[in-house]
Amino acid sequence: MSGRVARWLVDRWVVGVALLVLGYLLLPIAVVAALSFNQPTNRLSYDFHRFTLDNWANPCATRDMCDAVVRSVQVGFLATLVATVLGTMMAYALTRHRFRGRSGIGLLVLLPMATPELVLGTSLLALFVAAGAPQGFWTVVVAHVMFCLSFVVVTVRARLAGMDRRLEEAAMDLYATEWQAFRRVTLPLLLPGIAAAALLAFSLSFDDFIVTNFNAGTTVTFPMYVWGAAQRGIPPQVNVVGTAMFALALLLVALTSLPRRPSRPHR
Amino acid sequence: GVEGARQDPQDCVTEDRSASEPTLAFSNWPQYLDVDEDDPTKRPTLDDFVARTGIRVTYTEDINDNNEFFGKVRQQLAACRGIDRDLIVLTDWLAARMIGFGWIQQLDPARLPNVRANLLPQLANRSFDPDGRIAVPWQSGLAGLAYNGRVTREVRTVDELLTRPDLKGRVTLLSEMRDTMGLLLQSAGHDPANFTDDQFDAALARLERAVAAGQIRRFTGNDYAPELARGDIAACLAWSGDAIQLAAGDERVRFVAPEEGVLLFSDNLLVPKTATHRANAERLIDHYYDPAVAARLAAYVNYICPVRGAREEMERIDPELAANPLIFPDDALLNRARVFMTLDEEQERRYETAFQRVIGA
Amino acid sequence: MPDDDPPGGDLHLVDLSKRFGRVTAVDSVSLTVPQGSYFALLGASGCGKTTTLRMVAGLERPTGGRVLLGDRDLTGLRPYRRPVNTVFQSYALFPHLDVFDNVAFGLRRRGVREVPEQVRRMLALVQLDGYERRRPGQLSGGQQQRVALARALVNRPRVLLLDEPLAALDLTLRRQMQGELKRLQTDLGTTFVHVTHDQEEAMTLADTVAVLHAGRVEQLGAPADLYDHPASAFVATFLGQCNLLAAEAAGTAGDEVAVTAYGLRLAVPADRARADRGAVHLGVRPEKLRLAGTADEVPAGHQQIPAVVTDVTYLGSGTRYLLRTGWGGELSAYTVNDGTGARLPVGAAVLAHWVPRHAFLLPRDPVERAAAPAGEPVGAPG
Amino acid sequence: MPDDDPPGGDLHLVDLSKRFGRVTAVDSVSLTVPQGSYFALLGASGCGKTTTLRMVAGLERPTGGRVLLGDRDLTGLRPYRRPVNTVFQSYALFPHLDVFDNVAFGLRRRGVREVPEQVRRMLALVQLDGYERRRPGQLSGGQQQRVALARALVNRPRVLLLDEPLAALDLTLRRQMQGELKRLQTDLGTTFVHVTHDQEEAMTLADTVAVLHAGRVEQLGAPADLYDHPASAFVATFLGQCNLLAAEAAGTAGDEVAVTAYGLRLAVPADRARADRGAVHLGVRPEKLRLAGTADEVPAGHQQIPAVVTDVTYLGSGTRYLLRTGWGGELSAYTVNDGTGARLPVGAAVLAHWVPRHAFLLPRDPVERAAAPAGEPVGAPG
Amino acid sequence: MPGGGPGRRRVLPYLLVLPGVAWLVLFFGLPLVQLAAASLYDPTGSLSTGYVFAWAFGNYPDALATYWPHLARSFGYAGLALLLALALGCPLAYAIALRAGRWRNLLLVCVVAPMFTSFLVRTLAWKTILSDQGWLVGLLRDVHLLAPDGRLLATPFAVVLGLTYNFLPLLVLPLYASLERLDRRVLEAATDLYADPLRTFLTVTLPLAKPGLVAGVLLFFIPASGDYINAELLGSPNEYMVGNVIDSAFLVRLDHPQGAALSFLLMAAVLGLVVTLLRHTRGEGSPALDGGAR
Ligand SMILES: Nc1ncnc2c1ncn2[C@@H]1O[C@H](COP(=O)(O)OP(=O)(O)OP(=O)(O)O)[C@@H](O)[C@H]1O
Ligand SMILES: Nc1ncnc2c1ncn2[C@@H]1O[C@H](COP(=O)(O)OP(=O)(O)OP(=O)(O)O)[C@@H](O)[C@H]1O
Ligand SMILES: [Mg+2]
Ligand SMILES: [Mg+2]
Repeated sequence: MSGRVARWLVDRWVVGVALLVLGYLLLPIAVVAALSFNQPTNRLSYDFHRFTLDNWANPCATRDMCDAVVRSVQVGFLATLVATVLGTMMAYALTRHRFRGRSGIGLLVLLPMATPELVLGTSLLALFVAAGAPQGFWTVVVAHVMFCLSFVVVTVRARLAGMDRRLEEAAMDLYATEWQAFRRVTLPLLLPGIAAAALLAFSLSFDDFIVTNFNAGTTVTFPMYVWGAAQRGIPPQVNVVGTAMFALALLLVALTSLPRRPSRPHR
Repeated sequence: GVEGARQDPQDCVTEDRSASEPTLAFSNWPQYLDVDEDDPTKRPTLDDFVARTGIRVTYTEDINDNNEFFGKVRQQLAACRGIDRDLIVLTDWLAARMIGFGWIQQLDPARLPNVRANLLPQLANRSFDPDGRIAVPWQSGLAGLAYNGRVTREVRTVDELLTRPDLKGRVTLLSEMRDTMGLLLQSAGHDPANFTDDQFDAALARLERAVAAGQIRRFTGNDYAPELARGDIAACLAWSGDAIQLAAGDERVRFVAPEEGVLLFSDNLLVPKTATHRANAERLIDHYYDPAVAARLAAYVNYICPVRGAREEMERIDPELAANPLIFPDDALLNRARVFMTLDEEQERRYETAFQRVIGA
Repeated sequence: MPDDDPPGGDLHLVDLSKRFGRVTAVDSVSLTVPQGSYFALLGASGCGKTTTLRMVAGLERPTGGRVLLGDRDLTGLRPYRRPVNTVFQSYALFPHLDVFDNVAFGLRRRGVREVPEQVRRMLALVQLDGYERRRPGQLSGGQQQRVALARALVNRPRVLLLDEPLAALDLTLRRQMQGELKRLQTDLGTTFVHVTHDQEEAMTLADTVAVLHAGRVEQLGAPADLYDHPASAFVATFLGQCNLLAAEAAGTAGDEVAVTAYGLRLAVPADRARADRGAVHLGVRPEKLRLAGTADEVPAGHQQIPAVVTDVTYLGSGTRYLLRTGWGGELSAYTVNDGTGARLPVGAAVLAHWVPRHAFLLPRDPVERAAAPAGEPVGAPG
Repeated sequence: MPDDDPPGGDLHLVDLSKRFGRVTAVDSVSLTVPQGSYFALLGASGCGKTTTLRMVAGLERPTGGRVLLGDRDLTGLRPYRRPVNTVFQSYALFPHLDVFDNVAFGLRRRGVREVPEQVRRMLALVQLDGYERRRPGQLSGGQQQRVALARALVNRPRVLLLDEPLAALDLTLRRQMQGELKRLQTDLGTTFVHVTHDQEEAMTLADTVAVLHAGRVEQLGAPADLYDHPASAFVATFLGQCNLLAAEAAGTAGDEVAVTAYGLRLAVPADRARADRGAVHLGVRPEKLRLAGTADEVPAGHQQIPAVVTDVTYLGSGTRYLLRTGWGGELSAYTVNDGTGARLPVGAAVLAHWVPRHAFLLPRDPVERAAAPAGEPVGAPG
Repeated sequence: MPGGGPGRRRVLPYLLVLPGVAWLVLFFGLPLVQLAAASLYDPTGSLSTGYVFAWAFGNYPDALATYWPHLARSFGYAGLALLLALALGCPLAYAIALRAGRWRNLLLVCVVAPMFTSFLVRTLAWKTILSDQGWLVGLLRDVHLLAPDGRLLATPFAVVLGLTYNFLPLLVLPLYASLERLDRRVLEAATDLYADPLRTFLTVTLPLAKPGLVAGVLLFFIPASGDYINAELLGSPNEYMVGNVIDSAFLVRLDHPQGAALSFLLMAAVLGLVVTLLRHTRGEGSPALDGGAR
């Protein structure tokens, strides 16, 4: 019996390693989840003291926090949408077309990632101030789109590169215009890549502090709230939100993907 | 190039619309305002103010760090653009810098009777605001030592932090240059309110040796607190308000005001030049200088209350806190306390650059 | 959209060429496919068949030359503007769509009504009813190819390009699909251009066959012409097996050409000679070669070569013999297993003989350039 | 690694089954492939050939049953531990490697020396010298398939699995590769399991052929046995074309079985009958069917059916006739174009006749389940 | 792309890239030009007196002379973290793309969802986990992997670990996206040709997933090398990276010319590495610069 288990593991050592890595990724979340049930001794302690459900009972106990969460979700949503659409378009053009300035644009897309966030934040702020644009929700969205764009382009491009072009040819042979071929064939096949990019964009946006902080005016996003709160100890409700967001994402995906068709065929 | 950030008061005049708009945008540090223990969505003293004056207050806890906040608003203020805030709370040195830049409005003493009456004398006549017309202390605090009695024996002096072998790698200092250097200067017998370059350099050299020797684990902001509570840090430089909170959780965590002296700082209420509700702000400031209101606030935030008469009020709310010298310091302690010297821009850059180099950046 | 197009017309390829870097895949091919005809492009692997087709479909930009449909120049047109559909050699099915949606794809793009009916009918035709909801990944190779076929056919294009559409099908199904293709082509009057390397398929289906060799058209004509009277050694060997003897022709005498091969004097009717002087190939197809035990059995007027049986292969409907001639050459003979005549054993000495009319003469380059060396059997009887 | 393995042995499939969800692709197949033999798996598209092969290669986990090589149970073994190589139906070439590195892949994994020599030799064999540095994307379909072949063969495995390895090749090349495969197999003594839907290929190459139908083995035997004496209507029609007449058998009388079909009384030798009573199929292959203009021309002792020529197809080496019988059935006859006998015109009334020994009897299910309806010609002469 | 080009086709790519490029030029390019100017200001300027544009190229060598150790450390730590992330991320992406079956999406979200829990909260959670008093350090001390007074926090180890942790999803996602579309038949062919899973992975899977791998490496390495929060929270002053210096130059020391110069030095170094990397992978469909356009 144990021999079989051992063999199974040897056969699937990748899966084993992957699970360990996943554990590594989720370990802090476990801590956060545990702390969400914590009744802290005082406002400065992050350590587990006593179990309580109060934090979950009143997740919005701390004024502003839930506003901040809602605002972050809104920003994340908008920024993801815009960045994913623009980024996918760019990635498509960059992979499927040859045109002047292509490699220049390819480089331009990489640059924001190579720029320290602080620099992005302050220099963008300078622009907004010079243009007289009031900082707030929309400047945050603009900033987020800007830095998410690069991530989307790189991710989508990676999937597009090397995608079987014969399929697009077949589509065009079957009367699909370039747009229809994209819409009906490329896009569905690209979807996992786009979804990955969107997920990435959303989480980057949702988690961004530095760029946001400079361009938010008096708008407070969730990370800004957390940074502020952390100065004087993290309220357990922050852990509740963190845990809840995580659980919500899992739940959504579980609901949408479980009743689907069985595993992919071999061909 | 860019022009200087200093504003000429004549160039940037903002009309006060308080009369027509009963609103006020108030930005403060997190957990720097009392919250109802039973209903955390209520802020009793602020709610009282709203009820009493009818002024709608938009209260935002979006100031986490003086430097960061300065970076966030400096371009707007230099360009005489609004920052959507009528009242902000900043630490002395930053208040001084902003006042120096001409970014802060003068207040009308006539509209601040409580302030005139109740401001602690030690906090009047500060160098950056000799007339007390521009920056009103919100809370004050002391920078001193703290240690966790669970993991180390008593620590009494800054010197021990820098040299005691059993503390090696378990000491943190503050990344706020004035606090760390001020305490170091005091421990060397100098006056942080009045020191020379040589004295500063000598103190810094001592710090550098300690860093090089691995004695110092990190330079921190407020985040030393959980680590101290946990015992990862055995001893550190700390702020008095935190220490009270920590002691409430574990009484073996102690705050020490070293014999050589402690550093007194204040966070000040300021009305930015571009704020449009100065009069409303003045009413709020005056509200918090009512001793009864101040006592309720102090009971929550546990910093030094700058309001005379609040102690008496506090005795009614919580006699134990009223007796706490870290909230209502006695004269002996206050006499040991110094405010760090106001630096001009040149000095500030020199000291800050030297200090940052030592702390790693 | 094809429905708005002027009616088709003949498909003309004019000087069509394609180079990939230094590789010339198609080398100035000119040919005309009459409207409504069934045209086959036959050629060895890598000779440029797929590339030619792709240029007609608009999937490859020609390096030179033009593609015309009737009077209309298609050369610069985008694929979806061409009234042309393709069955791809590699299927190129949409992996994210099921069988039904794959087949419906073209119809939907054109906004055709009655999509389900047409798709169902087409799937029934390729014997895939019941597979509507499977994804390509869940089909066998042959099933995938049938989906590809259905996907193109359902659009009833002016010109249908088929790139080895039946290669992955078993013979039964291939036969059946061949019948269906032919029927559809006749019914619809659509021009079919069918790429294949299977000369039997080409000959069964096509009105006209073009034999491609190294990017050029080697011969073009009706199947029987190509088989009976090939223009080159390549065509002779590529279309079915052929015995080619290196020979020297001495010119026409009367209505015969006299040739000498390996010391044997032989004659070929003049109307079956594409060369009558110098180095030639004398060709006889294996099924035209009969085997006799003794000289008595050889009918008068037949030409003959003595040989020894070296190999016998039973092929079900027939038997293939390999023979070794006196000069060390190899000949191939094929007899049908019609129940008459016993099988000859390996080692038997025989006389291979044929009617002079069944031989033909081809010019022979002094330096051989045919696909296979002369004197060796290549290809098989259809 | 294969080199450390104990020597091969016969390959046994024991009750091997594979279900995909509700689809049973392979249904408890048991067969033995003798060591060193050339074995062909023949079957229609979708009958489970590829799936069977994949289970032998270890790429698919059987739902039931076992795979043994000699005494060794391979069932649970990972593919790279099996001394088995595969030529994939879809080529599955490594797109990121050039031709040389594709072929060298297996050798390098095993740390073999002299990689370049072996690869070069193999590439020469499949006529791809000079293509070493091309990527798969720059090759034609047939060229890709040859690379796949070379990539597997170069490893000289104990068992080589070939999944329609020649399907994309033109006839000339296919012949040649068939020859090479057979030679290699004989030289190396490797067991070859060759999946194909081309029964001529199976019959040419294989020592033993297994006919698969709907996931089950329908018949297994030497090619000639299968062709001459099929066990079922399916095998009869799948291996070459066959005329099947629905008939009633009345039992054995002497060494003959008397049958009645459409009012005609016919006889079949008893040793050629797999059923002698009740509903049967009488089978005659097209090439065994001869056509006579008048009854005088029919030799004595032949069986005969009157019919009319409805279609004539010229196939190069032969001619195929479609005939309509009096009762509306269709017959197919094939004559070789050996130069004797004129071609019959469409509409000619003929007598189709055959030697009784050339017919055979098969049991017939009251409800037909053969792939094609009886009385219709299916398949083609090999 | 097949087919001929009427005008519409030639403008199409430009139409497609236009919005994105405009966005980048406006909200990134323009500020960047401003920043470039700032890096050439006369360094003796100050906030109150203003800065004079002076072509002060000297800012660059000055900044480099003082802070090269920080730059080196940035690349050192980011490089180490990258190696670690590759070792962890490759199996993870592989397992999710090819082994997870119907669990795929769920696992994918498990990789990304930690980012929904704020960065700071997670890093603070790491502080709890790595605490000198925590079970992990206790365990390591017990098994003598760590000296009795040894610690994990405030060491380079903690910084690299934090960097790895925080940016790992950025590496995994594109890698996953490109592994997911791999043709499994090709992988099967490799196992059939005696490549065990590891060899298959190294010789076939990884080269075929190269576009994703390159993208992942970029997405990971670029932000990691500019990061300063991990060093600040998990490290000690001896671990500070160039990001910390830039932070301090802009926010604390108010030395904007130096901050800008350091930013450009960082960007230049990162881009130099990136271009080298892409050069190496070009011709095999590297996604970032050359695209897959064949
Ligand atoms: N993209 C390419 N780059 C370089 N050479 C190519 C490319 N595509 C095809 N070729 C070469 O062009 C020649 C013709 O290829 P093509 O695909 O047209 O052959 P084919 O006649 O269809 O062969 P098959 O019957 O094997 O499919 C071949 O030698 C092939 O190697
Ligand atoms: N992954 C799968 N999921 C569901 N059904 C499958 C799957 N793979 C194969 N099948 C089905 O199993 C049957 C056998 O498939 P297989 O590929 O073995 O056929 P084959 O004999 O190789 O056919 P061909 O000659 O067309 O390649 C087919 O009906 C096919 O549709
Ligand atoms: Mg081809
Ligand atoms: Mg198959």
